[in-house]
Amino acid sequence: MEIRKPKIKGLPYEEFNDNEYIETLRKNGVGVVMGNLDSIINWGRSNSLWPLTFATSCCGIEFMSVGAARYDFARFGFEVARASPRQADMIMVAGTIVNKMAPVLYRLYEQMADPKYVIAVGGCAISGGPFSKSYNVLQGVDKIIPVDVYIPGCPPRPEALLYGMMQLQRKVKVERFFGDVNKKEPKNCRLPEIRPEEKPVFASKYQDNE
Amino acid sequence: MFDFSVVTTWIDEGLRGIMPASGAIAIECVLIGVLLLAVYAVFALVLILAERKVCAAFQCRLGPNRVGPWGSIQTVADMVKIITKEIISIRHVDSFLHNLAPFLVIIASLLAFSCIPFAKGLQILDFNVGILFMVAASSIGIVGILLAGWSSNNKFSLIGAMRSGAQMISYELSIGLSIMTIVVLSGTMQISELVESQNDLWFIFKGHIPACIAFVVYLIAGTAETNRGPFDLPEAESELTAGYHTEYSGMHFGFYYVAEFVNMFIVAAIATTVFLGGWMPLHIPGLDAFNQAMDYIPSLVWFLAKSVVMVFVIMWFKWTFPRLRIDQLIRLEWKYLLPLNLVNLIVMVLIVALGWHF
Amino acid sequence: MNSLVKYFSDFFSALKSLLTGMKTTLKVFFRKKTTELYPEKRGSLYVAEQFRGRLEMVHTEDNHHHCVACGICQMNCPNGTIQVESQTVTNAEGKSEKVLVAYRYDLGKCLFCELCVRTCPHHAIRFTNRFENAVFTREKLALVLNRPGSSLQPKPAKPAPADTNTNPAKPE
Amino acid sequence: MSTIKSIIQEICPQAVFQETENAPVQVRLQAAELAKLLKPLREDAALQFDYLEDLVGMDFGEKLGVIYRLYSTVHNHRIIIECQAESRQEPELPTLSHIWAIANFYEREVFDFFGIHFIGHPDMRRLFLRSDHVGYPLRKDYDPASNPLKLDAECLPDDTSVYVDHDGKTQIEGHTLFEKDEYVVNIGPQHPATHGVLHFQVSLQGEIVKKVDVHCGYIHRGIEKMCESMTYPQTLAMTDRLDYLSAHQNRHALCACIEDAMGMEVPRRAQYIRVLMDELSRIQSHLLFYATFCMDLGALTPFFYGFRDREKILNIFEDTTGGRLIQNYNVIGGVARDLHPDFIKKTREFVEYLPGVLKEYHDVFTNNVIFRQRSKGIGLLSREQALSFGITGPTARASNLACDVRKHNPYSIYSEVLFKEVLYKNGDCLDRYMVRMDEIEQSLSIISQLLDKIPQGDYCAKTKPVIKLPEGRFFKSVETARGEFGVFIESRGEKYPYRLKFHPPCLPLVSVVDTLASGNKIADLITIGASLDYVVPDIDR
Repeated sequence: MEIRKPKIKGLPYEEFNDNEYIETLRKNGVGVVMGNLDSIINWGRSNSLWPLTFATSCCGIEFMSVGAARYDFARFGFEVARASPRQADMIMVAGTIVNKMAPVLYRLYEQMADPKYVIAVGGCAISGGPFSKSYNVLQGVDKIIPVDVYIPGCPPRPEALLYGMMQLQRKVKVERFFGDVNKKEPKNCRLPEIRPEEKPVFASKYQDNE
Repeated sequence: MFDFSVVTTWIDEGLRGIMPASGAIAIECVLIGVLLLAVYAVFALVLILAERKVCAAFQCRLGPNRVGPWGSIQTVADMVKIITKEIISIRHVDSFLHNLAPFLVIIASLLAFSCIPFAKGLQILDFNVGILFMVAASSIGIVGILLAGWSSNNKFSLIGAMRSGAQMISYELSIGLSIMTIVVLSGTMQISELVESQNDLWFIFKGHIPACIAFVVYLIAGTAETNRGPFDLPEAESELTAGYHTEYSGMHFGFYYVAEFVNMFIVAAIATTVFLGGWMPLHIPGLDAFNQAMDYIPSLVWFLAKSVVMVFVIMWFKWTFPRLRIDQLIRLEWKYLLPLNLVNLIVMVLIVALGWHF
Repeated sequence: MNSLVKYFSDFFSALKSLLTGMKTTLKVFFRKKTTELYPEKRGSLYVAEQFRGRLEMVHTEDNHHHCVACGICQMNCPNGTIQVESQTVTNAEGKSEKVLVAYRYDLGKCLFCELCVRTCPHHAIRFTNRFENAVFTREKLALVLNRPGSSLQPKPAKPAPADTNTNPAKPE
Repeated sequence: MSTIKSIIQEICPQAVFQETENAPVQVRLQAAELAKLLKPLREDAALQFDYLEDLVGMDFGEKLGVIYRLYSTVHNHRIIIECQAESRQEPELPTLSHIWAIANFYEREVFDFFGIHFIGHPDMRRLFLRSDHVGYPLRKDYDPASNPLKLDAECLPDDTSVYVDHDGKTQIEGHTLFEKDEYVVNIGPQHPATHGVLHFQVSLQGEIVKKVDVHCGYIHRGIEKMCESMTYPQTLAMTDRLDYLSAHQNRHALCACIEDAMGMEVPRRAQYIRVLMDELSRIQSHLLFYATFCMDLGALTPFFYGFRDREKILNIFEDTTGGRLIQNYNVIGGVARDLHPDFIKKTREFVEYLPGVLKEYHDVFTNNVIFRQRSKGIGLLSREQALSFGITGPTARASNLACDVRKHNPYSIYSEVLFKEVLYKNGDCLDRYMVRMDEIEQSLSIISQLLDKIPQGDYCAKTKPVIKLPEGRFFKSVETARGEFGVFIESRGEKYPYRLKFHPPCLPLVSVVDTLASGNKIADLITIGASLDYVVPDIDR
């Protein structure tokens, strides 16, 4: 059974960008029973993407605007922003990630519970953006963590953020829970180029505390 | 007025007719347990959705409206998600206590939940010190919170747990005393009798001024005990990221999340039972026609309606006030609420002794 | 005695302030909500005309553009978002001139400062309102702006220079 | 001016003065002489430079050095001191941190960027970059390839080093920040109350904060270094991303600085538009302050009120400029495009709308007893401290320090509008909050004064395609929503700036957190942080 076309209320399938990607995901067929179970779980997951309250710069303000009254991402069920990465489902990397912040972001990502998703918001998170020539800026977060959706803009307007979130919902809806790795090792994402061989080494000072 | 005990007696007699008494009791226990859990879960889902809708309305926005009609199954989606979410096992924690803590919280709130008289004859636990048991059971939850904070091996969690302990010990006093005020008035601690004795008039009217004061104090202390805003210091998001449950993920966190909302309902239900007549319709002495008309509304509706109003008030608190600081919190209890409560209790005793109540 | 009076006056003024707050929030509770329904009411969405969603090359109906591949936009771009690929060919009059091959634009890098549009001498590019740009793969953000098969607008039809400071973008 | 010169000449006979007209005194000193001059500069009755405006590290080519800008609030005069370290390998300069408290952070910044050691500085650690960073990025010979991305967690040492002068020889001494048995909690870099990626290491005793160690640099993007290889129009885009809530004002500062340097006249209409936009963005920034302040104190509903009304301003912005948060509107010579036809109508509607909601804000939050008790008397900042820490903007005005650049050093058309400089006396969190709420009203009044009088004419002066600045040092500051934002340009006559330094209003604000929060509770630390209203990318640049 082919995975169903992901449906988003209010915006027809054809009007979305990058449908080719969704089509490649849909081709991994599954059994009928498993497929139906999958679609229930994915329905739950896609409609309950709790973001981590994480923002570094300008895009973070637009992220707050999306949460505020005019755009209100609560309509999608996204408003339960969690401050603890353990409880969040997705991380919106809103803003520049500099070299000093990169290990922190990496650690935050590792602290999140599966399934976890990453949205790169704005030029800075996608490619370093305005600061791509700087000596201290990470040239895109996909260098250290796998990114699911890219939302370009500097900063993207709140509707664009909502659109990106809907894209993520679509991606979640065509994933497989059974028969596929549930742990998130995305095959279709650009694999991180720089990944340490082992887990991050914590400073010895913290080792006896933890 | 329909008495639910008719149904339960019928089931009981039917079962006893076909099997020995011990078997019947065993089956009934299982049945009640399953029912209780189901009702508990449904209440949690509805309450979470209600909270999200209500807070949205306070904040000039719409709230969940895309999952199901008007967002009505939003929380079902959340439930599906959180059940299938990974539970992270953390190194360097006391893993037994860490895993036990969320269950303690849920058990405490389940125990208290089972005392609630939903309608005439629809109550699971009912014995002579019911209200005392209810208050006692609901405060077991604090142990879960303290354990969570302690076992997480996280500094934020520990601070959150300690705050929660201080808060709970303080406000438990006010809850006990304000309920005691009504116990003085009614002369009983059994929940069913408490409700029955409000047949002529609800206690909040019967005990007029001291009952009203006790009611307000109870609401404040009850809100504080559920760790809800403006008393949400143990999980103060802007201070302690997520407080005592910072390190919990998946369904373990879900337990805390669910318990918070059901506890809010329990507080509202106790307020309803003790002060607002429980499932008892509004009766005004002397107006028999009115009283009879009121009786046509089922008791379950009465109870839920009153509870919903109370829940709304508690939400209203949360979405209006800023969080208290720890010293303000303690000061409010020990400097204002406790003396007020003690004086109030004496006044109530005097009123009862002199027969000045309605 | 004074302290007792203060105790009570503090108490009641505090209570009053709390009740005023509750009254205000309750008023808002019943007010009309300000939320805009984005995907549902996408057609009537308010997006300012000037809004910069993404860069676009102006094409005429017969698939001509105005870009002479001078590279001024590329020079002005602060972070190398734009790359103009050109080749030199000999035209009909025997003069050699630059011809645009590919106008590469990295949407994932653009900082929307508008320096390219403001400095373009031929008004060949503009910003459009299109903000729905989110994709799943990074490669999809590297765009080529000139349409396949398009070529430079022949000379006589060169448009009258419009005001440099107005953005000709129209909402889609 | 001559008195300043004569006093300095008396103490430092080798001082070299640069002759400038109307500009402040410029003097070049040797490092040894500077040390002698410091105390008199601060204390001499005729000098009384009580406010260290900025401390700009410079790579002069052969030598490294620092340019100090000092200001006296008593005599209202200014001095610019240039001081070069003697060797490039082991550059050393005397510290100012015992005289002006803010020098502590500024000197750490210079150490971070240029590797200049400040003798006697109590805490010579890097301020922005990782402690294991190799090299000093703002030196002209820095090689960016020497610092590849590291993914291991940064080790934050518990002790720091102090460079001490022992009879002419420099020695390094250790100094402990946190004892081993202290309960140190890391607030940040990812924490909902730090307004971005700031990191506080907080030593606690129960609920009481004993000490706060601020770690910045989690969003240090190296804007100043990047600007050195950008043309002037390109550098404009960077200003918007410093303090994104005052994007207009930051850009105004840089544009005005470049225009002044070129001696360019900005059309009247452009100036009106700039001031209108500045005030609108001040209002939106203060509305955001209100929203986040309430959120940090746990009142979530007012957060949404603030954002609801802020959206109205963003709509006005978007109509005219095409950007909501980052507008890219000011350009050299004026503004990028003319006002939208609806601008006046919409702005007037907004000006009429806001006072009503402000009352609501006060009802729901300002008068709330919980908020009052949480903010009154918390985080007291005296006027002297504010001066010493170089604090400007609403935070300083809450401590009764009159420092509004719009009033005291008017730029653009601010001298023509009537407004009150809001001053409060106590310097606690409540006052800092009230200053901003009152400033919203003042800004509204400025806007309504200007709306009717916008003159016709050009909105942008004609500029050459390639903009070059004459040789020299140029400085301009404006009042942003957070304080004085300064731009310092050292030009060598090319189309790129030789050195471009932004003076961020927020760096002094975080430097004072430790002083304010010590001895208060955790919740107060959050209140204090929120009331200072810093924007982290502005600190880190």
